[in-house]
Amino acid sequence: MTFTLTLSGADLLLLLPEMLLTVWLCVVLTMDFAMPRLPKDRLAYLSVAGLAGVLANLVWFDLAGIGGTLFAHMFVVDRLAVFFKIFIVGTTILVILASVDYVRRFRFFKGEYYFLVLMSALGMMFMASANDLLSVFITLEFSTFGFYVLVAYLRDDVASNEAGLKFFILGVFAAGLLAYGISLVYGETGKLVFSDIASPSATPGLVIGFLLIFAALGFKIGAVPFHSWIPDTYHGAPTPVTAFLSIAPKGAAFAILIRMFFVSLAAFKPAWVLLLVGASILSMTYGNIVAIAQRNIKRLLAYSGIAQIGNILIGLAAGTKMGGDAILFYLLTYLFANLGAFAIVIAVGNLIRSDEIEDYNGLNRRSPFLAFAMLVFLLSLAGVPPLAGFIGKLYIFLAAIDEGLYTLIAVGLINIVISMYYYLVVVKKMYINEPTDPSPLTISPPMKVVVYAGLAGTLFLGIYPQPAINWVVAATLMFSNLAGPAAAAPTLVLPIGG
Amino acid sequence: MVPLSYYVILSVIVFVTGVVGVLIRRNIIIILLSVELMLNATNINFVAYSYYFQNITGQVFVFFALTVAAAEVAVGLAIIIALYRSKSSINVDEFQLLKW
Amino acid sequence: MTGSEPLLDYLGRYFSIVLFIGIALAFGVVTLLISYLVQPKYPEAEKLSPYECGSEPFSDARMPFPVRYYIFAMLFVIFDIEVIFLYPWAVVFDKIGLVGLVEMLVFIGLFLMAYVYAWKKGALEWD
Amino acid sequence: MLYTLIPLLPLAAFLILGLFGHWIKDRAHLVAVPAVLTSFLFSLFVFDEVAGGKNVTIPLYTWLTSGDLRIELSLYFDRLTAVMLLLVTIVSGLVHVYTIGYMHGERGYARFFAYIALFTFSMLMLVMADNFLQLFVFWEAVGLCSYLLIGHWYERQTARDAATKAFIVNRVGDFGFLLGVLLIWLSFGSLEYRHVFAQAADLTGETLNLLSPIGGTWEVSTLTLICLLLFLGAVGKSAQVPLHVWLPDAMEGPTPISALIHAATMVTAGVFMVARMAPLYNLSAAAMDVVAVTGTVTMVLGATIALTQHDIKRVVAWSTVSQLGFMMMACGLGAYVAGIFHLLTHGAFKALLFLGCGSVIIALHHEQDMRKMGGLKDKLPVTYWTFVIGSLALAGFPFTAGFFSKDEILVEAWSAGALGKTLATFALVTVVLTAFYSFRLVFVTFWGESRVDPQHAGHLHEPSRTMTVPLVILAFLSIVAGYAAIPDFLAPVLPGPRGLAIHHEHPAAGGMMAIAAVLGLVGIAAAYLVYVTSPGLPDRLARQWQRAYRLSFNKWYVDEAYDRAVVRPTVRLADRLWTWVDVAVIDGAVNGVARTIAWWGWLMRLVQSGQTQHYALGMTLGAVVILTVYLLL
Repeated sequence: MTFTLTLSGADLLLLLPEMLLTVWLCVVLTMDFAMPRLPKDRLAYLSVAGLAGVLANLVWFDLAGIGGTLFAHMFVVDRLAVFFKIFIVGTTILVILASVDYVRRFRFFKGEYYFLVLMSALGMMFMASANDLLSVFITLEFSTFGFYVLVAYLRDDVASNEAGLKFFILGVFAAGLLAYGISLVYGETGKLVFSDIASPSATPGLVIGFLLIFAALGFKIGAVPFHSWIPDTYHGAPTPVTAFLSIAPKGAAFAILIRMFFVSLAAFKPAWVLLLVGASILSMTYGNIVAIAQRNIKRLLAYSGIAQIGNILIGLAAGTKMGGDAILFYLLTYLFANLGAFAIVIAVGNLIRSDEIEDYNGLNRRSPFLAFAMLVFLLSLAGVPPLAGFIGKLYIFLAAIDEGLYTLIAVGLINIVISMYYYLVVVKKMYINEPTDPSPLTISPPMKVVVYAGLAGTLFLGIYPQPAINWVVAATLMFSNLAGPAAAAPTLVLPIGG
Repeated sequence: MVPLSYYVILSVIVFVTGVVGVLIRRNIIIILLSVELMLNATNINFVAYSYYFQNITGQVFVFFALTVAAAEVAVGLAIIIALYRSKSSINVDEFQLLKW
Repeated sequence: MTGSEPLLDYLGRYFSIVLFIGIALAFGVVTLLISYLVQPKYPEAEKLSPYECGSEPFSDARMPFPVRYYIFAMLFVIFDIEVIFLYPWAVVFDKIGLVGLVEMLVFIGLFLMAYVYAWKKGALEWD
Repeated sequence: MLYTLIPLLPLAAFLILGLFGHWIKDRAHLVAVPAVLTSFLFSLFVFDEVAGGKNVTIPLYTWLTSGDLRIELSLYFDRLTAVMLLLVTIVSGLVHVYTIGYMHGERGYARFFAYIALFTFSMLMLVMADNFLQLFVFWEAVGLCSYLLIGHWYERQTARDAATKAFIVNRVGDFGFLLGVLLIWLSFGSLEYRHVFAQAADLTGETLNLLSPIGGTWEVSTLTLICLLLFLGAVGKSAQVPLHVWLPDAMEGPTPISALIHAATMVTAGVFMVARMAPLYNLSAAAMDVVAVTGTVTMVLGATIALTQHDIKRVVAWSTVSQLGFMMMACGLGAYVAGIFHLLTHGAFKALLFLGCGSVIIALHHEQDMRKMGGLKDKLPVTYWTFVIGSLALAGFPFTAGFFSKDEILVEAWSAGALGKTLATFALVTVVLTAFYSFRLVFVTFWGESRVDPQHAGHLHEPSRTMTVPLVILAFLSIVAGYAAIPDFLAPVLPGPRGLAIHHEHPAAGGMMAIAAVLGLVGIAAAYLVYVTSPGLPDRLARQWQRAYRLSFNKWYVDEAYDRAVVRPTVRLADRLWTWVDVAVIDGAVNGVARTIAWWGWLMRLVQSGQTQHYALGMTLGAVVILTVYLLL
C-alpha cells in the first residue's frame, strides 16, 4: 500500500478557519501564563477578537461558496459545514461575552477558562466538518473534553463537581457506545466515509452499529432516552458553561446527524423515521411535563431544552430538504432565544446569587429591561408569534406535514400548549409577583451586548426571516434530491385521509 | 487461522463486561476502567476487521481510540481528585445532590 | 428492516450475540436488583468498620498518595500516548516528504506548548 | 401609502414608547393619541374608497418563502375590513383619550400606552389579514397584548392568575385554530383567503378518516373539520362555552383595557373570523349548527349569570359573554351581516358601559362592589346619562343602536328554519334577562340611597374632561350607529348560506321588532319594580318588616311574593348554573387537566434519581429497547 501526502494551498485554505482558531487559542493560553498580571477580562476580549476574525473568514467562505474535501474525505467544507461553523463561532462569541462577569468569581484558572471554551469551539468546528465516522469519533471527543473540565470548573462547589462527574461518566460511556457502534459499521462495510457506507442492505450488524452511534449522538443532543445527564449537568455547571453546552454541541451534533441520516442512511428512511418519531415524541412530552415540576430556572431550561430537541427531531424525521432547512432555521431561533434566556439567568445569578425561580419574583420592578428580555426569550421558546420561535416551529411542522407525519404534529401542538404553562409561570413571577428585595439590578456592558444580540436575533428572525431562510435553504442544497412527499411512511404514522 | 467470528465474539464479551461494569460498580475508578474495556473491545473489532478487509483504516482508528482513551483517563483522574477533595469518597452513589 | 434471505442468514449468525447481550444485561440488572432488595440495611458504626471482631484498626489501610503523584501520572499518560503517532509517521516518513515533516513539527510544537504550560504552572515541581 | 399607514402609525407609537418610554414618561399620550386618531382619519378615507365597491390588496412584504411555501404579509380591504377598521380605530382612539385621565399618575403610564398601541396595531393587522397565517399571528399577538395588559396591575392580588388563565385558555383554542390552518395548508396548498375561498367548493365531498392512526374508521368531512377547528379558536378568543372562563377573570385588568379588548375588539375577533370565513362555513351545515348552538348556550348562560353578580365590571363582563354568544348564534344561522352589525353597535355601547364603570370606579377610589354604590346619579351626571344610554342600547330599547342590530338578528334567526326559530326563542328570553340585569346595574349603582363608603362620599365628583368626552361620543354612537345602513353596506361581501340575504321586507320583521321592544321594556320594568319601587334586598326587607312599616304593607307583600315566585328561583338557578356548571364543571375540567399534567410532572421527575448509574442504565435500556424493536420488526 502506498500513499502520497500532499497539501496544496487550496487544501490549506479549507482549513484556514480552524488553523486560525488553533493559533489563536495558543496565543490566548500563552498570554495567560506568560503575562500573569494581565487582567483576565482582556483575554475574553482577545478571544472574542480572534473569533470575530474566524467568523469573518467563515462568512467569506459562505459568500464565495468555497468548498471541498480533505484527508481522504474525512474533512469536508461545504455550505452545511460553514453554516454550522458560523453557528458555533457565533454562539462562542456570545458565551464568552456572557462569561466575563461570571469568570471574575473564579478563584483559580480564570485564563484557562477562555482557552477551554475556545478549544471546545474548535472541536465543534471540526465536528461540523466531520465526513466520516473516524472524524466523528475524534471530533466529538475533542469537543467534549473541554466541556468535562468546564462543567466541573467550580472546584470548591459540590454541585459543579457532581455535575462534572455525571457528565464525565455518562459521556465516556456514550463514547464507548459510539466507538463500538462505529466498529460494527466498519465491520459490515469496511469503510467509514459517510457516502461510502450507504450500503444497500441493512444487516443486523449495521443496524446495531448505527443505533449505537445514534445513542451517542442522542446523548450529545439530549434526546430521550439518552437525556438523563442534561438536567443534573445543566444545574450544577457554571451557568455560562450551561448556556454553551445547551446550544453549540447540539448544533454540531445535528451537523453529524443530518449527514448521517440524509447521506448514509437515505435509503433506509422508512426504517429510521420510526426511530426519530419515537425519540421526538418522547423528548417533547417528557421534557415539557417534567419542566412543570421544576423550581430551579437552570433545570427548567434543561428540561425545556430536551423538549426543544424533540421539536428539532421532527425536522430530522421529515427527512427531506425542507426538514433540513427547518432544522437549521430552528437551531438559529433556538440559539438566540435560549442563549438570551441563559444570559438573563447568568446576569441575575451574578447579581443575586440564586437560580431559583422563586427569586425571579418581581424582576420587572427590579430591572424592567431584564424582565422584558426574558419575556421575549421565553415566549420565543414557547413559539408565540411573531417571534423567531414561532417561525421555527411553523417551518418544522410544515416540513413534517409534507411528509404526512400528522401524529407527530398533533403531539407537537399539544406540547406547545403544555410548554406555555411553565414558561408563563416564570413570566408571571417576573411581572406579577412582589419582589422580596426591591433593590434595582443593573447589568454590565458585555452582558448587555449579549442580551441585545439575543433580542435582535429573536425579533429579526420572527419578523423578517427571509434572509435567514435563504441562507439555510442554500446550506442544504445538496439534499435537494431527497425523497419528496411520503414515499413510504411507516405504519405508525399513517396519513389521515387524502 | 482463527476465524473472524471468534474475534467478534471476544469483543462482544469484553464490551458487555465493560457495560455491566459501568452499570454495577460503585467505585468511579473501576467505572473508568470499565469504559476502557468498552473502548478496547472496539479496538479488538477494528484490528480484526482491518485484517479481514486488508484495509488500514481500522488500525488508524485504533490509534485514535487509544489516544482518546488516554485523554479520558487524564480528565477523569482530574475530576476524581476534585471529587475526593470535597467528599473524601469516590463512590459514585454518594453523589446525588442534583436530582429531579 | 428489509426482509430477505441474507437477512435471515445474518440473524442466525448474530442471534447468539444478541442473546448474549440480553443475558448479560439481564444478569447485571437482576443482580443489582436482587442485592438491592435482599440486602439487610442496618448500618451502624461497628458493622461498617473493617473488622467487626478482632483488633481495632489503627489507621486506614489505603494510604492516600500525594496529589502530585496523580498529576505526574496524568501528564505522563498524555505525553506518553502521543508517541504512538510518531511510529506510523516514522514508517512512512520517506514517502510523505516535507509536508509530513512540517505536520509532525506542528504536532510536536503543540505538545511543546502544553509542556511549557505545565512547567510554568508548576505542575512539574515536586512540591 | 395611506392604507399602509393605518396599522403602521400605532406600530410606530409602540416602538417610540417602547424604546424611549422611560424618557417620555408622562407625555406618552402625546405620542399614542395622535397616532391612533390619524389612523382613524385614514380609516375614514379607506371606508369611503371601499364603499365604492372595490377591494384592495396591498402586499407589504414576503414574510417567508421556501419551496412551495410562500407567505406574504399584506393588507386586504373590503367592506367588512372597512367597518372593522372604523370600529377598532374609534374605540381605540377614545380609549386612548380616556386612559389619559384614568391612568393619570399611575406607574407604568408610558408602558401602558405602548401596550395599547401595540394591541391596536395587532388588531388592525388581524382584521386586514389576507391569509390564514397572518390572521393566526395577529390572533396570537392580540392575545399576548391582552395578557400583558391584564397583568398590568400586579399590585392586585387577584390580577395574578387572571392573566395566565386567559393566556392558557386561549392557547387551547389556538391549538385548534393552528391545526385548522395546517389542515387548510394540507387541503388547499395555499393559505391565502382568495385561493382557499375559490377552491372551497371543490372540497365539499372530501372526507378525512380521523381514526386512521389507531386503525379505526371515522370519516369526517374535511370542510366541516376545518371549520370546527377554526371555530375552536373563536371559542377561545370570543369566550364561548366552554372556554369562556377567562373573560370575567380578565376584568382584573385596568378598565380601559376591558373596554377596548374585552368588549369592543379582541373578543369579537372570533365573530369576525367566522364572518370572514363565511365562504367556508356556508359549505358546512354541520359546522354552522355547532356555531349557532354554542353561541346560544353561551348567550343564555352569560345572561343568567349576569343577574346575580355584585361586581359592577363582572356584570358587564358576563353581559359581554352573553352578547358574544348572541352574535355567534347569528353567524351560525347564516346571518353574518346581522352578526357583524351587532358586533359594531355592541362595540360602541359596551365600550361605553365599561368606560362608564371606569368612571364610577375611579370616583369611588377603585370600589367595584355595587352594594357599596347607589345614589350616584346626581354626583356623576355625565357618567349617569351616558351609562343609561348604553344600558338602553344593551337592553334593545327602541330607537337605540342595539335595538336595530338585535332586531336584525332576531328577524334573520326567525327565518332560518326550525333551528333558527328555536334559537330565536331563546334569544327572546335573553332579551328580557338582558334588559333586567342592565337596568339592575343602573338602578343599583346610580339610584336609591347612597351606600358609598363615607370616607369617599364627601368628595365624589365627575372625572376629568378626557374621561367624560369619550363617554359622550360613545353615547352618541350608541344611538346613531343603528341608523347607518350597515346591513345593506355589508350584505354584498357577506353572503349567507342561502345567497345574498336582505329581507327587511320579511313578514315577520315588523312583528319581531314589536315583540323584542316589548320584551326589552318588560325587563326594564321588572328591574324597576325589584330595585327601585321596593329597594328590596331580602335581608333588608325582613328587617323593615319587623319595624312594621304598616303603610307599605300590601306593597311589601306583593313584592315578597314576587320575590319568592320569580326572583329567588331565578337567582338560585343562576347561582347554581354559575357554581355547578361554571365553577365545578368547566373551571374544574380546565384546572383538572392542568393539575393532572403538573402531577405527572412531579411524578416523572422522580425518574431523575440523581444516581449516575441509573442514568447509564436508562441509556442502555433505551438502546436495548430500540434495538429489540428493530430486530424483531
